[in-house]
Amino acid sequence: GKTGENTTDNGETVKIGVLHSLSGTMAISEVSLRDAVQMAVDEINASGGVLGKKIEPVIVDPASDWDLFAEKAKELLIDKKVSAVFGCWTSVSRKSVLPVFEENNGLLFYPVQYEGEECSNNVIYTGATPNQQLIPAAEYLMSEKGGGYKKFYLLGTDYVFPRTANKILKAYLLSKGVPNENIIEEYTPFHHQDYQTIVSKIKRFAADGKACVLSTINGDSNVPFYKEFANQGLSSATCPIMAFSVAEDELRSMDTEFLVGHLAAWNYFQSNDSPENKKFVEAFKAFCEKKGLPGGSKRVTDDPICWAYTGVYLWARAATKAGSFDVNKVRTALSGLEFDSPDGKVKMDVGNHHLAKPVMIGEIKPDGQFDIISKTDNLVSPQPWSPLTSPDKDCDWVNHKGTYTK
Amino acid sequence: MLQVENVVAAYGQSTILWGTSLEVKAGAVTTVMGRNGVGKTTLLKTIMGVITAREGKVVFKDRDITALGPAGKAKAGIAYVPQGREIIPKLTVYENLLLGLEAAPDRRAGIPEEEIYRLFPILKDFRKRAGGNLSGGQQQQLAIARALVSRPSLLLLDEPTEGIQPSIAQEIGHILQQLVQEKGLSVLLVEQKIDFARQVSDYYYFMDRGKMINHGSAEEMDFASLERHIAV
Amino acid sequence: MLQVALARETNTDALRAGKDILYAIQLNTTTDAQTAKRYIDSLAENWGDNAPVFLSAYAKSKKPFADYAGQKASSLERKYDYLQKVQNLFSGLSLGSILILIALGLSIVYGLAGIINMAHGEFLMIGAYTTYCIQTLFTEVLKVPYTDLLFIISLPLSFLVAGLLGLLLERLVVRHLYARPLESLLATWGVSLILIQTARSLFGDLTAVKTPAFLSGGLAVSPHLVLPYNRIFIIGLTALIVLLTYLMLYKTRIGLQIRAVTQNRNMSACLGIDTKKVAALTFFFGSGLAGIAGCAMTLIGNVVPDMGQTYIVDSFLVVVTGGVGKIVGTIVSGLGIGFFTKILEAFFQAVYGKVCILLFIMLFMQYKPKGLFPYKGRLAED
Amino acid sequence: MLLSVNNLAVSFGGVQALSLSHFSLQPQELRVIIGPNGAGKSTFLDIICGRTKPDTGEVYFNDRAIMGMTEVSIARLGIGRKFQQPSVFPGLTVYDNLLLAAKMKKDILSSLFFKPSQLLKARIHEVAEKIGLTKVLSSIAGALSHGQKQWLEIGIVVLQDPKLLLIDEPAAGMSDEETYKTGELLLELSNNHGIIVIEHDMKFVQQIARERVTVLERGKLLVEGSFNDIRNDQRVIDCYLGRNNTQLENL
Amino acid sequence: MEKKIYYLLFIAFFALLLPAGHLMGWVSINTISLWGRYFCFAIAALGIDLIWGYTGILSMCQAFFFCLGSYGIAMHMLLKTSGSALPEFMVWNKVESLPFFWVPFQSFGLTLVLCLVIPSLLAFVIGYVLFRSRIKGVYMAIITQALALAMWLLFLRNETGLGGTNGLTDFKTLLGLPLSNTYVKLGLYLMSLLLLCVAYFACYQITHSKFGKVLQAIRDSESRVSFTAYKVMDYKLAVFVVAALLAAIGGMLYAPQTGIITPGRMDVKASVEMVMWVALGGRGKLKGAVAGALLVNFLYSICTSLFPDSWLYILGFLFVITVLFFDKGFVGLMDNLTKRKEPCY
Ligand SMILES: Nc1ncnc2c1ncn2[C@@H]1O[C@H](COP(=O)(O)OP(=O)(O)OP(=O)(O)O)[C@@H](O)[C@H]1O
Ligand SMILES: Nc1ncnc2c1ncn2[C@@H]1O[C@H](COP(=O)(O)OP(=O)(O)OP(=O)(O)O)[C@@H](O)[C@H]1O
Ligand SMILES: NC(N)=O
Ligand SMILES: [Mg+2]
Ligand SMILES: [Mg+2]
Repeated sequence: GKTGENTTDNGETVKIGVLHSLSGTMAISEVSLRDAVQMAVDEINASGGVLGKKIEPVIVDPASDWDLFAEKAKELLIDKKVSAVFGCWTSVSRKSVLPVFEENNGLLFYPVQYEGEECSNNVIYTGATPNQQLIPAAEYLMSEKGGGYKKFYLLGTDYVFPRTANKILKAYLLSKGVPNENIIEEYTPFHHQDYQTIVSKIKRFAADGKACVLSTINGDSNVPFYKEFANQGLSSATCPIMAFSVAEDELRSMDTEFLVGHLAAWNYFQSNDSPENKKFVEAFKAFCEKKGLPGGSKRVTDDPICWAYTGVYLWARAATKAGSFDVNKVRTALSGLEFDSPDGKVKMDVGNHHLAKPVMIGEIKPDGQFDIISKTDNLVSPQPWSPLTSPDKDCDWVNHKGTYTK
Repeated sequence: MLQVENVVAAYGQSTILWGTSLEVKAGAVTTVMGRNGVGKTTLLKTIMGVITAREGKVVFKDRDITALGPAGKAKAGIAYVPQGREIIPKLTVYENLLLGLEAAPDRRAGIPEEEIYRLFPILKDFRKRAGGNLSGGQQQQLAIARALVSRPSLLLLDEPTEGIQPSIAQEIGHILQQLVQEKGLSVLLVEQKIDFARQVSDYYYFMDRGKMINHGSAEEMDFASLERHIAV
Repeated sequence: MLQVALARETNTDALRAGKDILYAIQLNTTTDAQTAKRYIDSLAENWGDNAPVFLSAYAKSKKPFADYAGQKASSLERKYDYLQKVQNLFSGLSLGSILILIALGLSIVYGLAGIINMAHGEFLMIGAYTTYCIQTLFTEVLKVPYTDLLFIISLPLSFLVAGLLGLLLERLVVRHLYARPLESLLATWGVSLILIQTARSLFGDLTAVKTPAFLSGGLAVSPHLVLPYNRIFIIGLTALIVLLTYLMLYKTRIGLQIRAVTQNRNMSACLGIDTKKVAALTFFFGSGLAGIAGCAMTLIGNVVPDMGQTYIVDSFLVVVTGGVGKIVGTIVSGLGIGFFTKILEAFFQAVYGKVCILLFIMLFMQYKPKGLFPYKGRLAED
Repeated sequence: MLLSVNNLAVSFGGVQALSLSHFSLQPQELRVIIGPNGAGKSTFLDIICGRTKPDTGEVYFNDRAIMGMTEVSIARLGIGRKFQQPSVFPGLTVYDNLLLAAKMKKDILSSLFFKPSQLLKARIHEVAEKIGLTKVLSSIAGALSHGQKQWLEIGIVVLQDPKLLLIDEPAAGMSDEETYKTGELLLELSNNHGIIVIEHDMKFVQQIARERVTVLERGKLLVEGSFNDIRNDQRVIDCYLGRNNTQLENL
Repeated sequence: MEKKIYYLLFIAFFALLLPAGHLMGWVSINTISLWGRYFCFAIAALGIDLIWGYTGILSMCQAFFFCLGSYGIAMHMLLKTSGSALPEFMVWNKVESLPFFWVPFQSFGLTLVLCLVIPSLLAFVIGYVLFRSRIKGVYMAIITQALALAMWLLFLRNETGLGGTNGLTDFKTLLGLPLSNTYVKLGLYLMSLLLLCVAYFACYQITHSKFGKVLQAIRDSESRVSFTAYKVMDYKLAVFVVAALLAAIGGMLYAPQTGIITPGRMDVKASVEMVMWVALGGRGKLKGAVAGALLVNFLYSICTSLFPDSWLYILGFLFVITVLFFDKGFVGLMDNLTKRKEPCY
């Protein structure tokens, strides 16, 4: 394809693409990310834009249809000639647009935690890698402070993130001496609603009080799962659930009574009470209210929202630093870039296009917020290839050409 | 009782009735005859409101009911026994009869069971069977019985003896005469079998291609010439 | 010390867990054979969560009555298995009730228009959102502290709101399509798109309804078998609704009218039935039932714009397996599918269980191509 | 023997709809079956053509047992059926209705590469002429009046050219004149086909009943005999014809 | 005569004007590929029209057959892309050796054969089972829908070795030609157009033969067809297989042009949508099927970009209004507009 100069600057504005599902099954999660991107854009434009140009977001709706993701990506890159794209939530959608970005040398900012094992020159991963979320969580549960759990029920929605996440978790647990029979892996399809059988299996598994659940259940399956869990008489005291895909936005209007005490691992929580975060949260609420978005001032921020928002700033900083919107130049400028995100200072990795950030564990409170019960002091460096499952591989675009064998 | 004035009716683009007029006298049996496909059934459907007339008027008991729907017409006292019976197939025979009450002037009077079962004894035995499982003739009997349950003042009959055994056909003839004489019922009959028509009719209309081509009272009718006319 | 603590403990769960440990310690420390047997019995009788573990650990030792402990341990396991079966049956019953609740309205509406109402699931969604709105209205606008009464009043209100919207759909769209039943499938599909998007722009993302206190938790038949109240409630609700529907359809005049109109509109009109009214009423009722189902569903799941799609294929299957237009069929097949699904799920993972069910139904249709309770004889023919 | 039937019985919901110990038909015979409503006449035809499965009994067509065969196989052996309620292809034109019915190879490949011969076209027009539908050949069959559909279905069966025609109430909904024409047509066909006709129109029965008439009642054979025997049989009069029947008097 | 002009216009526009426009730089290659994909849908829609529009069998699992074709060709492309190594997703899933059913897809010839044979065979078996027990009407619709659901669930599982939810993606070459090359894309587009025309012509022949009339007769009255000595089952089975085949052909052209195939293409909604194209275009008319598939997909594409927040309303209302007021679909509407209104009397 034609590379390099697929950026336009027709005078006043610079275009970016926003590729989040606004309808279909993923809209539930992705609409908030569109809002976060829009807010960042508005802020940047209000403070004068980038390189003297206003950002013009081109919003399309890939409608949770994976093929449409690819189609829309082509449209944004080829027809709309956008300088960067902010989008995707599920790994499926990212995988489906990946060839398009590579073929057309586009730049995708991907804001959600994911399974790793990927190292594209055309994606900037602002979400967590497994070592920034999964491993610390498991470590915590096995620690004395976390309860010293010995049996693990790995329950997930059946798609690539949970599958890979559990593969890595299992490798980790085995390496820590957890016997194989103390680990159960199970998957349910998207939208699974009936957790009666599974919860009764968990109940039996957890009868001796040493078991916990590591949940990679995504989206609307969570509510029926937690409700059934509580109703069959299980609780965070007998068997805590550590969730990797439940954040404040999902908790916002869940009936939190069932959830109190259960855990989640993320890199950001709204309850993080730094001044910059408070400002961010206020700004987001005000933005939603002003734009008349559903939920208005009751909206909350969470990890993916924070990274979607941060992504836009990272891109703007990099473009400013590079003095150009050219993809190659922006990419180079992104390497090692530091930024004061709502989560505090974060830093782009020099070589692997991922973000170094803190890891936190939170406990669900009755108001749908998290009590941060554990937080790393330093930024955790991203490891796209988990040393547990791919010890020989690593990703580096500065000294190597992407994935290489150590 | 009923006046049909220059009615035009059509199915989609094909017009079937081209300004048909007819009058049904109170307390008499008026019969419409004509070859297959000339529009007899269409005429009855138009009167009943199943098809809306594009032009013309239908007047019933001095009231213009052209625009009234079928349900309204039924409530006004017109009962219809369509060609093809139109039994509600999955309802039992009894339930089918109960439906006759919908348009009855006084629902509480209930179904005149004795009268009905005297006329059509088979319906009594088959009360609990699904209407759709009856034999063709039994269904026809049920359709007539259902119409009678609603105690109409005008009865529209579309080839009522079709598929009915001769003894019952004759019986139906008697009943019609009886109802007309005793209760002042008016009947508009569509019939192709001259024998039956002659047994019951007081007045005749002959129809061809959507128009009445001839009419007259029973006495005036020259059947021999008409038969020739209808035959073509 | 443990004994002292236990004497003061009132929470039965904790008490049992404590006794569990106490007996285990005593069992392992005792040297006397008879005492050991006594503790083994106590352990088994108390049946704490860890009892089987302790017992089988003891069984592996060379101590007196080790075999006996082994027997007790496996008998506990057997009891556990038995309870698990009961739990499975209950799950099946619960899933079956949900399916019936959704399928019932679908079946009635299907009978009327002769079409698959693709928007039926969306009325379920409307019922759920009604419940959510009522909760929000009372707790956040009127600032009434949340009471269980709210949920109870939202049952009839969900029925009403979903029913009225169903009525509107009938009046605006379906009414024009009675002569072309297949097309109404398409129109209702369009309507379902519109309804989902409307819900999305009104309410945004997922929301959930607070479960009333009297329905949270469960009935502890035994410490190892808890039957959630919300599911018991749904089972009861379904039974009630089925009964009322049956009475309405088969014992009242309006029921007779509905059945007549569903089978032959034109003739019903000629008999003096106001078919417009009856059709509207049928739609009202069918959609209303979906609304109630939606309200009930808030007890077990969340409220999302496309929640209607989750169960819709399954409930179509229930309608079809039961034989279109047959209430008994809907009930029997709903329960059947519920039970089978849960029984299979106990052996396979959820998905394979479901695939098995679907293939099983296909095979079943080989023997009963018109469902469990087909109409017999001539009237069944095309 | 074209058709012979032994001990045929079927009941619906406890009611014996048919219980026929014996029935047979010669190759070129036209047999009329009459009987009260619900006597089991249509059920009898339904069984022969494979639409209804009997509880017991055998049916032999050209000495071949046909019970248990599918409708298609029976139709392919040469049995054609006209139903009491007209059954045509409502979505096709009258011409296509007739074309599909015409006797020819009916497997998929032949259908795909079928070209109507002049002979066949002529035959279709000939039949259309006979059934009085020449003018409406190109209209959609669903839009025909009741009587016209009756005619069309007769045309379909005729063009099928089966060895045995089962005709259920052909004269229903036809005028006397047309009924007469139908009769003539059936008589002509009986020169080289076996035919069973069910009818309630006595004038029509008289016209076509050259040989024997069978009377069924409550599923059983009541009498069999010539038209005049039947006409004057007291049992038949009691259960079927009715006394002092004015319509029958002018026969 | 007048009719022929429309066909010519259609072909001239898509076979000449659009590619020429691209070469002149007015039409982006993305647009070309987009239309290429719509043509694939149109081919599948022709099959649906045969089975539903003409024969009256509402099959709600056509998207499954479509995906069978897609997956077949995608497996081949993926194997060619990964060369001697295992496809990437297998590595993630810890699959050590190539599953046996992947092996034949290393050869292009075999792939072509399998892509056509597997869907036909499956359609034959499914059809045989369903038609044998005389399942029809809604029963048919729901059972096929359930079947599609079951297959979808299976394809979603990672254990089945087909990439799970992610499906198959990141193909690089087909027959040694780089898929990212503009001319290869153009070639695929023209190929789709050609096959659409061939499929249209074939369907035209089928529906205008006596075979087609038997199909319509089956739609009207199955029992009458039986009594007229046609084996209804054979005909239904034949048309079901043909429809599956058309869907699979569409699918085979789809995967290389889209660059991804996932189970999302074969969920319950996907099949209903396919039926919807035919309904909106005008069922029982081949032109309708093609027009419906092209138009609806075109609208879907542009509306999701132009009106990301409200396109569902637009499409939803379009469905409802088309159904309510133009019962013969777009084609019926066009006919009404172009034809003079016949006088009523
Ligand atoms: N649904 C319809 N659509 C279009 N045309 C129709 C329809 N029904 C009937 N026709 C046409 O209308 C004409 C009159 O039909 P109608 O049924 O009124 O005739 P009829 O006089 O009752 O005949 P018959 O004695 O055979 O019952 C016929 O030529 C028929 O082809
Ligand atoms: N599926 C069924 N269920 C119950 N009863 C049935 C069924 N089918 C037929 N019957 C009964 O069997 C008897 C025979 O019916 P059949 O249709 O053969 O009568 P017929 O002689 O053709 O009468 P007609 O002259 O009225 O057409 C009737 O009493 C009918 O009600
Ligand atoms: N990457 C995820 N969460 O799908
Ligand atoms: Mg008529
Ligand atoms: Mg009969």
